Amino acid sequence: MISLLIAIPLLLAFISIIWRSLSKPLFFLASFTNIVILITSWFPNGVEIHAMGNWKPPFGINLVFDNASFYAALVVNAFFLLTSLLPGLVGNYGIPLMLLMAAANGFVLTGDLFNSFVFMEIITITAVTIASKKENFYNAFKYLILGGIAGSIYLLATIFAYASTGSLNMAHVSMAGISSSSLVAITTLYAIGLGVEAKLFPLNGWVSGVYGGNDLAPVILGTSVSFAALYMVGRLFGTVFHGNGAEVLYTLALITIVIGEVAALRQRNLLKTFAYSSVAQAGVVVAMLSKGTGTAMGLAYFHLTNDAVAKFVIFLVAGFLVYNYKNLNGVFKKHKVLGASFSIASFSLVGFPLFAGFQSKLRIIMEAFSMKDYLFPSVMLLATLIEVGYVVRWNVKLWFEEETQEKAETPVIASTLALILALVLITVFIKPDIFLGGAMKMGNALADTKDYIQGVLSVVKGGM
Amino acid sequence: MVAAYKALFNLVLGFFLVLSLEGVGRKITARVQRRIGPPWYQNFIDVFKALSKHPFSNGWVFDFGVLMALGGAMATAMIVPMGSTTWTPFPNSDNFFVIMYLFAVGALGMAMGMVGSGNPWASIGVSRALTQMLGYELPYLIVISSTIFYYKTASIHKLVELQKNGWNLLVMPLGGIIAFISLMGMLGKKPFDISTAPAEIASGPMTELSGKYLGLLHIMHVFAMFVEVSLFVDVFLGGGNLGWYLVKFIVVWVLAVLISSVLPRFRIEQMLKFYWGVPLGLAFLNALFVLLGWTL
Amino acid sequence: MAMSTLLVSLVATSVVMYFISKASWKIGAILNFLIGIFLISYVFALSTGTTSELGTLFGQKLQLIWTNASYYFSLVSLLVIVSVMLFAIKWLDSQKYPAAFNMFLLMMTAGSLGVFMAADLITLYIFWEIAVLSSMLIVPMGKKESRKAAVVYAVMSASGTYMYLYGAFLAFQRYGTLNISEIAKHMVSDPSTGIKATIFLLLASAGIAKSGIFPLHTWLRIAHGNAPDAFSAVLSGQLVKLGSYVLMVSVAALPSLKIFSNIPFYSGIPATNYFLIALGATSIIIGTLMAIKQDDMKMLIAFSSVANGGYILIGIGTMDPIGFEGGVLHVFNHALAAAVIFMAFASVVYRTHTKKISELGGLIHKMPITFLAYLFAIISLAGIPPMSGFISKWMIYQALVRKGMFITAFIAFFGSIGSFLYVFRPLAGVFLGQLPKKYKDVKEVSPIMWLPMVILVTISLIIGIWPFPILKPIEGMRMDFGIAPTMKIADSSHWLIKGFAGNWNPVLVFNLFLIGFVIAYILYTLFPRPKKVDLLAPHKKEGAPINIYTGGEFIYNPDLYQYNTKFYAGFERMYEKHPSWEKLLEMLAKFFYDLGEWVHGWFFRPSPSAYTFWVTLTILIVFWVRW
Amino acid sequence: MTSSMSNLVKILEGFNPFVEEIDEKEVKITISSDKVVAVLETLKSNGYSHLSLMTCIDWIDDNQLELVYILFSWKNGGKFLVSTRIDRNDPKFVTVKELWPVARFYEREIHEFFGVEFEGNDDMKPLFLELWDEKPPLRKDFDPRDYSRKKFPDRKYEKDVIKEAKIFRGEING
Amino acid sequence: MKERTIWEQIADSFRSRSIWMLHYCTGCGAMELPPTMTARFDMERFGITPMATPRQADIMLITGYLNTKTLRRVIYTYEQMADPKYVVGFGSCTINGGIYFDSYSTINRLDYYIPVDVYIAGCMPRPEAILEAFNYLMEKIRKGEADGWKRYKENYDWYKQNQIRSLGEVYVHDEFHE
Repeated sequence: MISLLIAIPLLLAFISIIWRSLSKPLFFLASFTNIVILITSWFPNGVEIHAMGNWKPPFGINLVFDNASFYAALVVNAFFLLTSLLPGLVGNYGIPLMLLMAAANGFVLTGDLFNSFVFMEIITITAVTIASKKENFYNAFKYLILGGIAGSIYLLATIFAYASTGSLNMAHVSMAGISSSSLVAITTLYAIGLGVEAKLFPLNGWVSGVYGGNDLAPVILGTSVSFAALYMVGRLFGTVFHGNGAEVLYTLALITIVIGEVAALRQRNLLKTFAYSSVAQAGVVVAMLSKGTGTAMGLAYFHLTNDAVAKFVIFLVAGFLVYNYKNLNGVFKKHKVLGASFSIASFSLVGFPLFAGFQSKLRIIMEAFSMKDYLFPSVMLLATLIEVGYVVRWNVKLWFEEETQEKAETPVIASTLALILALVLITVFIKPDIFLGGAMKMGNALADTKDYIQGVLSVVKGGM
Repeated sequence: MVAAYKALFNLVLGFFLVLSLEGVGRKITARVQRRIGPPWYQNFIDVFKALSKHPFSNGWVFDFGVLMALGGAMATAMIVPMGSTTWTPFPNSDNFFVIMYLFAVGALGMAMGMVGSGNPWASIGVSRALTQMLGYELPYLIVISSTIFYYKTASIHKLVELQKNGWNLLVMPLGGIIAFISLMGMLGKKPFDISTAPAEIASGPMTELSGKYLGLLHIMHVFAMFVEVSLFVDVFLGGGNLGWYLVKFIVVWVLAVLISSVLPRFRIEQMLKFYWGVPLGLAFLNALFVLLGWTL
Repeated sequence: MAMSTLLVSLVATSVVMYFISKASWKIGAILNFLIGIFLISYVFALSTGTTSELGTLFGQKLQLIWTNASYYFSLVSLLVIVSVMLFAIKWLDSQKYPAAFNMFLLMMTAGSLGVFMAADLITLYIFWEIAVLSSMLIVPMGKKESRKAAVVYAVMSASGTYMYLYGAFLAFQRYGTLNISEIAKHMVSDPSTGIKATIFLLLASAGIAKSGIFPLHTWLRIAHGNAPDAFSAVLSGQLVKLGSYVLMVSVAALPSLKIFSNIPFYSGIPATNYFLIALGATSIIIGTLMAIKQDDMKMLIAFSSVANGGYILIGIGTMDPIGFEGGVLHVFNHALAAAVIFMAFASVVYRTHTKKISELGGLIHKMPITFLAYLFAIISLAGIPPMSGFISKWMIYQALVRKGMFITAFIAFFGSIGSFLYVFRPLAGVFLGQLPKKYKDVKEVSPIMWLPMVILVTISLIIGIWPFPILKPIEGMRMDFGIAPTMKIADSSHWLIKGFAGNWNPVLVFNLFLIGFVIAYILYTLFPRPKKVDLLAPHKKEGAPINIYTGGEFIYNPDLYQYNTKFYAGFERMYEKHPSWEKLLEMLAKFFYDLGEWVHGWFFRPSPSAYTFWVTLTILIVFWVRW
Repeated sequence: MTSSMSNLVKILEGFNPFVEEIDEKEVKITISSDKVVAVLETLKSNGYSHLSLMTCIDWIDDNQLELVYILFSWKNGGKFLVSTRIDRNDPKFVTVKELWPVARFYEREIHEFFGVEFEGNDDMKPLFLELWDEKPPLRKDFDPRDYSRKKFPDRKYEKDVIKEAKIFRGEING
Repeated sequence: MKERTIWEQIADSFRSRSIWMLHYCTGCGAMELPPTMTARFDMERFGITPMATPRQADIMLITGYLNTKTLRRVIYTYEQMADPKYVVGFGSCTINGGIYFDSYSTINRLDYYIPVDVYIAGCMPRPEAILEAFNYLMEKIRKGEADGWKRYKENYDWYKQNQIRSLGEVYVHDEFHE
């Protein structure tokens, strides 16, 4: 069943190569089916293994379906579904999107290190394709180079892990334990390798160019793909390496937060500003993931979910604005619904009360304090301060400056979607359990190494 | 009721005392300059003449400002104790800060009315007068604050009582001198008559005043001077019974006149720099002495 | 209605209000006003000690409690807000975004009330942010500069707020509770001075930022100066008071005298409080000096708000019974005075479309009621009897002299005398003097606009004569916080206010002033009637010269005969080349910008080969560090 | 005439001037009216950059008006008086306000008191006289006494010897 | 002349002892005032003090010739003074034009335009003469005879007509004050 999550989009992608005009509806079909599949198997509350070709773990390739991968897949597919609702945005990129979806699902679900590398490569390549929309070739090329480097480092790390433990299965690697001498190399290389997709400093040079280059890339890369990548960070460093190498992540994350916000502050381009903002948020999430406890990781994913929803709205609106108006002054006077959604999303990003971001940010700070970490909250608050600066500046600019241009046609679906998501953000403030419950389950599942190992190595279920 | 009579007596005495002393002051200045000078009652004549003229009024705020100025000054004059508890009309309200700020009502009224006349000279004069206030009030208030800190009371008649064994001037001579210099500024005596410089800005705030407005404002000025000198006499010279009080009052006045009659006028920045230089520094030194208990 | 229901429904109503106002902003404004009236009655009806629960947030109960402090601060806030709501019914027709204004004003009201009701730090924070956010969205509705103002306001406010948040969580981590009174108990018994002081200062920094105290005061100028005119009244009269409230919470509700009794600094005042007092004193100096030289009347009063925030902080910071009451009462006085002043300015701008003092003049002939309201407001602001402003200043002086804090007293005196200077500048430049020709057809604003000013001024006057009703909740607060609970300052049976050094009787002082005024009036009527000089003659008849002393010249153009540019030139010259804190902060902002530029240039813009270099370098560094 | 001035006079010889030495450092150059501007320009470029005075003289017998420009040099303290005569009945001349902006006011004054028109100078409002309604007052044919009698009535003076004597003795006060 | 009430008599005697003067110094007469004011002659002993503005002043000293341009200002200033007000003409110029009797711009007699209470003859009068004149003026004020201000009100039309005759208009525009 779960392997369908990867298979359906892959299959439909090949079909639509033949009937290209069908790519948009097929993309919708793929994401919709995936969501339906996920809903039918709501929170497994255990570990389900889908061994490919009936190879019993630790041998062969297997898909691991537990609370963590379920929630991650849910979020990932949900954003694909949302994207598929926007035909104007998808354009000719239905096929890469479907491939990306397949790869992202595979990346999330796989229980095998090498397999995850493969999926990561597919992600990179499809993402680069998507990034090259609107002739954004140079930035896509940059992304390709960095993705390639990241992939090779990831592969190197995987090879080391295999050499050290003789297995590629995550559970097995985790159980076998890696000797301390190679552990450093492996964790470091994994940190670096994942760092590109997880937008860690200094590996995030591609972000602004790719996110700022067209309207599709930020919407999907900033939400689904980064969620998938950050899921893998949690999986590897939380589950597999028992928190080893977390300090690398922690340090890089703190630097990332500050650098991201500082870079965002100076940006004059709306898309790029929030691209950097998403860099900073990724830093927050990684820093929290590096704590390694279930609660901390759960809160990190809670924050990431809020951030992804907000970012989806922001990039959707920003993409529309940037490619329809030369001068953005006061455009929201003409697009009130888009404006309201954008404002709500951006305030949620900052963490103002009444919006979802408040819930996650405060919880994260509180959790950090309870772990006697006084540095991270202060860095985060400083970053938030800078964030306030540019978020307010953009809101003021977009709402209140004197407008100059003719009105562009309001995109109805996008407006509705943005508004609904904005309302979701408000609802999450009132009832945080909507996201928090799942995120906490995910965090606990990631932190609970023992269950994972037992689940993978003892239970075999289903098959292809 | 007794309080009301005392307050009335304050007004009457203040009026006659200061107006005659102003005349005496003119006489003294004239003698210093080897002139004969006007008779001592000249200022009565001046005031009544001014009141008898047919004036011009520059709008209601002009009238209102003059009335507010005179009213405020009179109210202050009614509170001020004259040298002893016996001659304190309202022993429960003769707080120093109350007097000081009630006094400001008059100043504000004058400033408002005069600027309301629409004359730029008046505005310049008022701006100078207010700036001047920033100069002389600060050392004065510091000295008075240290006095209050020393005697643990801001009530003027209590301060007078506490000085039975020795004048405050002798307890903190430094403070007394500084207060006297500030008093010169308050009285608008010669080196500090910047706000009304007739040769530069056509007598400043008074530019548009004619007839009874001039007279009423002169009376306000009289009460203001009464309050200022009275406060100095009460706080630093220990008041005394009415006779002694009058003697001290006259001595302080004559001293101020003598100093002023030989000095030219400051420019406004010079005056601020003067007051914020040595007097303010000494006022702080005085406060430090009081804090350390180094009083005579 | 429970307090929590009230707050939640207020926030919800504000959103509804947007759509109502979209249909007709006038109905929205009237509804807003009615809601405001209801809130005032609600505030009067609540009895102290009422508690309410808003829900739970990550396991912490969000509690509301109604105390004397909540009563007092809510009342002051609502007085200001409701007046502005009334004012806005007419004033909004000059605005571009009336619907959004109505919505955010109501939301801000909810936020402020929530802050005053909050029983724990996190509830306070939530409502604080609601108030900040909604007010921050009103600020950019003004003229062009107001956009930048909103950003500066948001950042400055946030910098305080996040420090507060850090402090709150630090307290939570150490004491396991967010409830203010429980934290107070824990802090008294906590032996570690360093952490206590850190928490104290972090909590206070929100108040410092919000009430415009020295290091974070610069937003007041730009935000108050450029916000929509009527909203400046709320900003200065009400929102700034949120800061004073938080300062009061951190100084008095957490009993700083007991907590920091081991670090006395001067005259029984702990070093922490003294630090705050020093900041307050610095604000007074900066606020006063800068206000004196402003040509923009709104910015002038904005700087005056800085100075008055300093007074409040000094008063509260002394923790002396009289000083504390003075500081808290000053909240009321400044709120009313600043609100009236800003509303008067809003009326002026409404009619003349400029806020530069040097372009105005002589409006008294056209807008006498606005003038009178402004006049009485500045009398209160400058602390002159018989308005209420005097009482609080008197109390603060008493406290300072009693404690022997001569330097602080000096600064307080300086601020007080300086306030004469700066409040007089708009009085002379805007309302008095010659009316420029272009404003000859200006009219008085409508009663809906002057009524709130008159009401507030009247309240201020009545409190100035009979302050005991407002002193009662303040004394209650003082008892709550346990500052010399046995001492009695307001003695209403003898009509006295008692200081440590002498008393005074506000009724008597007012009556004396009245008697003086009556005598003056009698004298005035005894003597010949004046001839009227028509100052508007050049406006009424072409070719009629100004009939005032002009040195014998015929002057027909009143614009030339108005002295209001560089009103205090003689004094301003003395500190022309002053160092500017604002510039320093701008430099800091610029530094972050440049840092962003630098980061961007080094890490984000270069070619892929550079990325490879960075990746390699990172790997090397990480390996080097880890091995 | 100092040497530098005589050198300058030599330069000016092309304009055919009538040169008259008044003082050691003061030279008057009389010249026909069409060459004045050229001479003034030459002088200005040779250091005589200060227009000290510009004035007019009414030669009623010759039926001419004489315009005089007094130029001063700050370098050597020399003074040139450039003089020309124009027709009195049709007094017109060109403005020199481009050379010396201050000439605007001299020309206004000359226009006011002599009635000379300066072409190129549009601002010919009265400068000194307020509400003047007669011919230019400094023209020789203007009779001030007559004007004064018409406009400003005089005191009738009757001789009273006895009163004068009393005043002289101090018996009464005049 | 109307009978004065007792109040007016008292007021007049006060007025005579307190003369605040505005000196309109148009001509050479101004030079005679400093010696009159300072130690040698000491004007102040009679209560005569210089004042800065017409609003405050009681008497106006016209110290010398007046041309049409200054006369306008004198009239304007005179009208700004508060009643009762007195005018003192200094020197022969104000009496009959003095040496400027035939000038096209200088008036010949001041009392034709504003009422003059006292003339001081001489070109210029010495300080003694000035003090003598002031004594005389004080006498006149005390007796209520110095009624120039009343005459000006009563015969305003006549004065106005004279002013118009000589000046055209009293109020003029002046480009330097626009």
